[in-house]
Amino acid sequence: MTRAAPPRRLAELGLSSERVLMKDKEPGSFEREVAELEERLLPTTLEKAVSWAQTKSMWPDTFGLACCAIEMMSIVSARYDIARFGMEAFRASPRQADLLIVSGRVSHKMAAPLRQIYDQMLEPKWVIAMGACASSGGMFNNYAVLQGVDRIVPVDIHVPGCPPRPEALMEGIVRLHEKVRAGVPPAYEFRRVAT
Amino acid sequence: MSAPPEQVTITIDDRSVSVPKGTGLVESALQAGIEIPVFCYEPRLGPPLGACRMCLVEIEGLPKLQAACTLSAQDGMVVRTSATSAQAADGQEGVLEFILLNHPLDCPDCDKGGECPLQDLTLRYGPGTSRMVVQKRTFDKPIPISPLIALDRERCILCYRCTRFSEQVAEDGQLVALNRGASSIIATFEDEPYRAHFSGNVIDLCPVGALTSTVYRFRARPWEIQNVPTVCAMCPVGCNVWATTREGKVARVLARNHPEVDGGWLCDKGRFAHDHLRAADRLTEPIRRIRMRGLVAVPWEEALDAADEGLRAAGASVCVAFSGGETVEQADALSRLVRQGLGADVALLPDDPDPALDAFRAPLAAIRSANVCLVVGDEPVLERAPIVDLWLRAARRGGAEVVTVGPAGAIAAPPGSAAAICAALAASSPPEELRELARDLREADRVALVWSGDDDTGGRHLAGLAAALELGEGSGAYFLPRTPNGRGVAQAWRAAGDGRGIDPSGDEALGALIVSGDEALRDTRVVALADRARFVLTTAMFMNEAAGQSHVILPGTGYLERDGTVVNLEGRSQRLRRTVEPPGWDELAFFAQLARRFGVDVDPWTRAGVDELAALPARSGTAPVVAAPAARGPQRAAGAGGDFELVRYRALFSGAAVERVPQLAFQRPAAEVELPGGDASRLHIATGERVVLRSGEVSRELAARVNRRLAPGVARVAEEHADGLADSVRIEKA
Amino acid sequence: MSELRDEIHAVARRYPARRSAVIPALRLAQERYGWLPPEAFREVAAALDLTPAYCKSVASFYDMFHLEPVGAHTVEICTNVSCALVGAQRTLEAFERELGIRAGETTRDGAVSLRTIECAGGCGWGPVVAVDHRYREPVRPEDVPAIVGELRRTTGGA
Amino acid sequence: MQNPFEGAKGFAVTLGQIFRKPITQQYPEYKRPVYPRFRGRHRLHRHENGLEKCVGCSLCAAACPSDCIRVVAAENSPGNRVSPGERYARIYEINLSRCIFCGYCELACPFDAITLGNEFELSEYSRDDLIYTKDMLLRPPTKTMPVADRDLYDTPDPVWKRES
Repeated sequence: MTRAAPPRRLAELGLSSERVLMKDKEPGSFEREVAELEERLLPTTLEKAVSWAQTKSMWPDTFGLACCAIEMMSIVSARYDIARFGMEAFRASPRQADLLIVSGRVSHKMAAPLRQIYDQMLEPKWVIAMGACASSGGMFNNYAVLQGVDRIVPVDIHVPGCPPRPEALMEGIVRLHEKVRAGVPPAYEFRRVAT
Repeated sequence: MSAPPEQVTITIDDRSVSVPKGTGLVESALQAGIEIPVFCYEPRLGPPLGACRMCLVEIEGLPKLQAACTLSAQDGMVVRTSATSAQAADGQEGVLEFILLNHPLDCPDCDKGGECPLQDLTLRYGPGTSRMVVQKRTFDKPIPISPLIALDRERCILCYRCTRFSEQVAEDGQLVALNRGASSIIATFEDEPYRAHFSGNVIDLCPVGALTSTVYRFRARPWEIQNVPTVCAMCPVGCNVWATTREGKVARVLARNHPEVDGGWLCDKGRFAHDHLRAADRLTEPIRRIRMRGLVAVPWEEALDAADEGLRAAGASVCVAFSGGETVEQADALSRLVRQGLGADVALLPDDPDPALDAFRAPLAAIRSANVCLVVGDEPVLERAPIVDLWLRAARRGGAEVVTVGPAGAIAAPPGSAAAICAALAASSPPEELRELARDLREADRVALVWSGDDDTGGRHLAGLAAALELGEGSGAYFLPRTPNGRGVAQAWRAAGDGRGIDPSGDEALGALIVSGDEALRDTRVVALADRARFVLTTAMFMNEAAGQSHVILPGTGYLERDGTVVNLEGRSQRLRRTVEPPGWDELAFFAQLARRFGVDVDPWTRAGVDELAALPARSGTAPVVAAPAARGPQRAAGAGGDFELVRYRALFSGAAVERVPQLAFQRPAAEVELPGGDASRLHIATGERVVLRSGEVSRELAARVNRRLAPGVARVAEEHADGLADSVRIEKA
Repeated sequence: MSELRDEIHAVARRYPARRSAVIPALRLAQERYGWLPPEAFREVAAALDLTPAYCKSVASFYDMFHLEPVGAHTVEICTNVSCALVGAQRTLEAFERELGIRAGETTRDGAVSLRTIECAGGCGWGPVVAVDHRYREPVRPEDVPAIVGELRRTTGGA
Repeated sequence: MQNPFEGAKGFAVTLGQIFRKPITQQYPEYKRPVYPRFRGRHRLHRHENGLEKCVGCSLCAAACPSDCIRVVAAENSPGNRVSPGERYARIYEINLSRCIFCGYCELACPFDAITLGNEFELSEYSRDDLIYTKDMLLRPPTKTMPVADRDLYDTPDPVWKRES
């Protein structure tokens, strides 16, 4: 069965992050990374079904670190309610979690436990770096804070903001679902941990 | 020393402080911990001017506000600055309002933003808002008064610091204030560029954004840079500088006042030539000559193995050609590799100043307080060590008698006769034209002797003369070496083993030649040696045909990329700090690893603990016995039939670095020959006419320039325009 | 032109420092050129071993040194307080009508240049007008045609 | 024994909720309008004649608490005039992964060249995509957010928002 020509741009696959939607600019760094996985981007119907199912019940791991955790807690409240996406239970143990939302600044002392919890999660697993501090150390550019979670765990989605609104986090979750449905493998498969 | 100066006590803002008599009010306030704001007051420019009126203070007994900068402390004076006197505060606010009247609202555009004294003082002393409603006066801007400096007359607050520098410090008189009163403007003559060796200092002096550097234009803001204290290693003076870096690249070089070495001034080469680090044709990775494929870029490890193998094959027949720009640590690593590792003993040292001169070592600032200054040698001091020329001018302004004896000196002397002059002056009965100078030298209690020429034995002749004159503590003798760290390299070579580096003049094949630095590549002797050497290892910043013949070429580092110490012409060892990362390994790391392969342990890290403002080591050694008077230089026939004695000088603005900075192109020596006034009129040659210089079969056509200070029968040309010409040439109109 | 250099040398000998001889040297140059073109500055600077920029800074300070070409004759009208009170403005307007130029300009044929100056020192005698540096007091508007006619006759200009 | 009616009052409140409309906002479909002065994605503005307002003075970089703005200025030449005056920003980058959206850059800007818009849906798949270059900041955002009606709120819009 010959596959149709792979799609030229990720936007055609339904991913709609701000940078991906800028079609007139040259492909962003994520598109270049994914470019090598061309053959994987056209999922067969079975792969489509599996990835669809995966997005329907991603259970996040409770990993609230700092002020972003307060915003993360509010997405399970009645007003925003991510149960609608099938994520109604914040599992305490990594064994039963699929998604790790790192929300808040990660100090160097907390980096080891974070990595351990990530390793204990079962594949397929995804990571959302919520907030400026998780994505890049934010304004805490100092000796105590890890300058970006992607130094110790491969990150799928970076949600900017300090703290990002609950809707912004949900937008991140929606982008993650689009990515999974498009067949893009989780980060640990094509991204070594950023040195 | 005279008795300690009499102390006077004055009270400033109800704080009494005792200062030596005669110190200015601004300094005494500073000593009392009070800041009196100034714009035009700059002690290094000479007497205070009192142009900007920013330093207004109230003095008891004087009805009106006084300019503190022009007053000196008197006993029992009671001074109130704007902190305690409403009248003074009101006066300062008014002065700032007048200054800001026509000042453009340029702060976001202006390069000085963030480091502008006008911004700071207006914040602390100025009016909150502006009452100016009328249209501000405008000029067209920016006016490039030279490819290096951009002038903005709207921002100028007429503090005259730049014109005072040009007229009273550098004495080139090219930057002047035209017109009168409120319509005064700063300008050069017609539209000629500000062509002088020290033009860059006006940028540092300007308290506003009127004079800004075109090299640094819009490159960075003060909160985006790091300033690294280091030393400029482009000439033997070793001025202390701040290297400003942004994002891993050198953005500008600023003066870092060392009162004994540079007095806070920099020459334009040291200030603006840093951009050669960014040149496009810079070597970034090692290159190796492979038999079939010519020159190929190779990783560092492979270059290390190639060098190891090449040197091992050469055995003991190895020669090292230093360029004098290396740090002491680099020279030490290379010397110990060659002398202890390979057992060879041959080196080409560009400078080998005689240690005898250390008995008369003195800081450069001692020149300013000398009574008589003697300059001998063929090369102009301005081109060889520019800051020394500033010190000599400061001495002349201080009333000293500065006498140049040489082809272009006040007392004419044929080229190459510097040693003979020293001997003659040291003798008991000097020849007729030197008798009066010799008497002044003996009677003066503080003397400065400067040897500015290529002859390495100059140190000994100068030391002989200094011994004959029994120079005391306040005097000093300075030999101007040709290269920035010639002394340090020679000391490192000699410390690595015994036996002096000899010049391998023989023509038998040479096992290996190590050429260190771009300057060595330009030396004709080194190129000749390279032809005879089986293996040539070169470190160079830029690729040129000379480097092309070598087997392994390593990318060299600029002085801003090195960590180490350099020894300047006074013998002061100063610290070079690394401001930006070199493209690859630096020479010290490479030669340390290479030396370890030959069993010599070299520490690749510099351990020098020299502090910020390095001090001059004490005098050492005894003066040599007075050298026998050398025969006077052969009395060359004065330019009888139109043939002249050719004097070459190495222009300051020459060399690989200056050629790669486009803004400095206008300062490079013009293709011209300087002719003495008498001979020029005799041959009917006027300034600007084309003349042909002929010696043997080589002939060159240059423009003529009449220089009335040249001795008869002498023609002077910059070295880069006179290659191939012999020492005596015949000059005719083209 | 070398006599200018010799004249300047002669003048310079009377002064202790060469900088003090700049103003007389500039006056000699102005008499020779009529005004001070760049070559004048270069010659004065060469003769006194200074820089042309320095000489121009001195010349541009003083009102009497002309940095632009001026007419063969100069008419300078004092418009300071005392002369203004006795009608210097009307005299100026009379000159402007007569010569057909405004103050600060030179007639097209380069014959006469008209200029207003500050106090000329003849405050007691009505509007002071310096014609070729010779004072004429008082100059009423009606005397103007005579003066202009006399100037035109001497140069035979338009 | 506790008075049984106490518990009933509590349950009454709970049971009462059944008949109320749920307050859940179906996020992706319904996006709640943001307040007009919400600080979201930055925008660089242009004058009417198309010249950029930003002159590259980098005061915003100085004001930024997390140093996430990089400005490299250059000189306008007659041939290539990008902004009024002598200076323009050759490189203007904001690293949104470090930005805390405090709005200090908007306050510091002397020319009202940069303002914070209302869009906050900026999640990206890779950290480098969060570095917004000048042309990304100059163009209008691709995904726009509904904004609450301005005159519902008495505090007037700051002047730099109205004109830019």
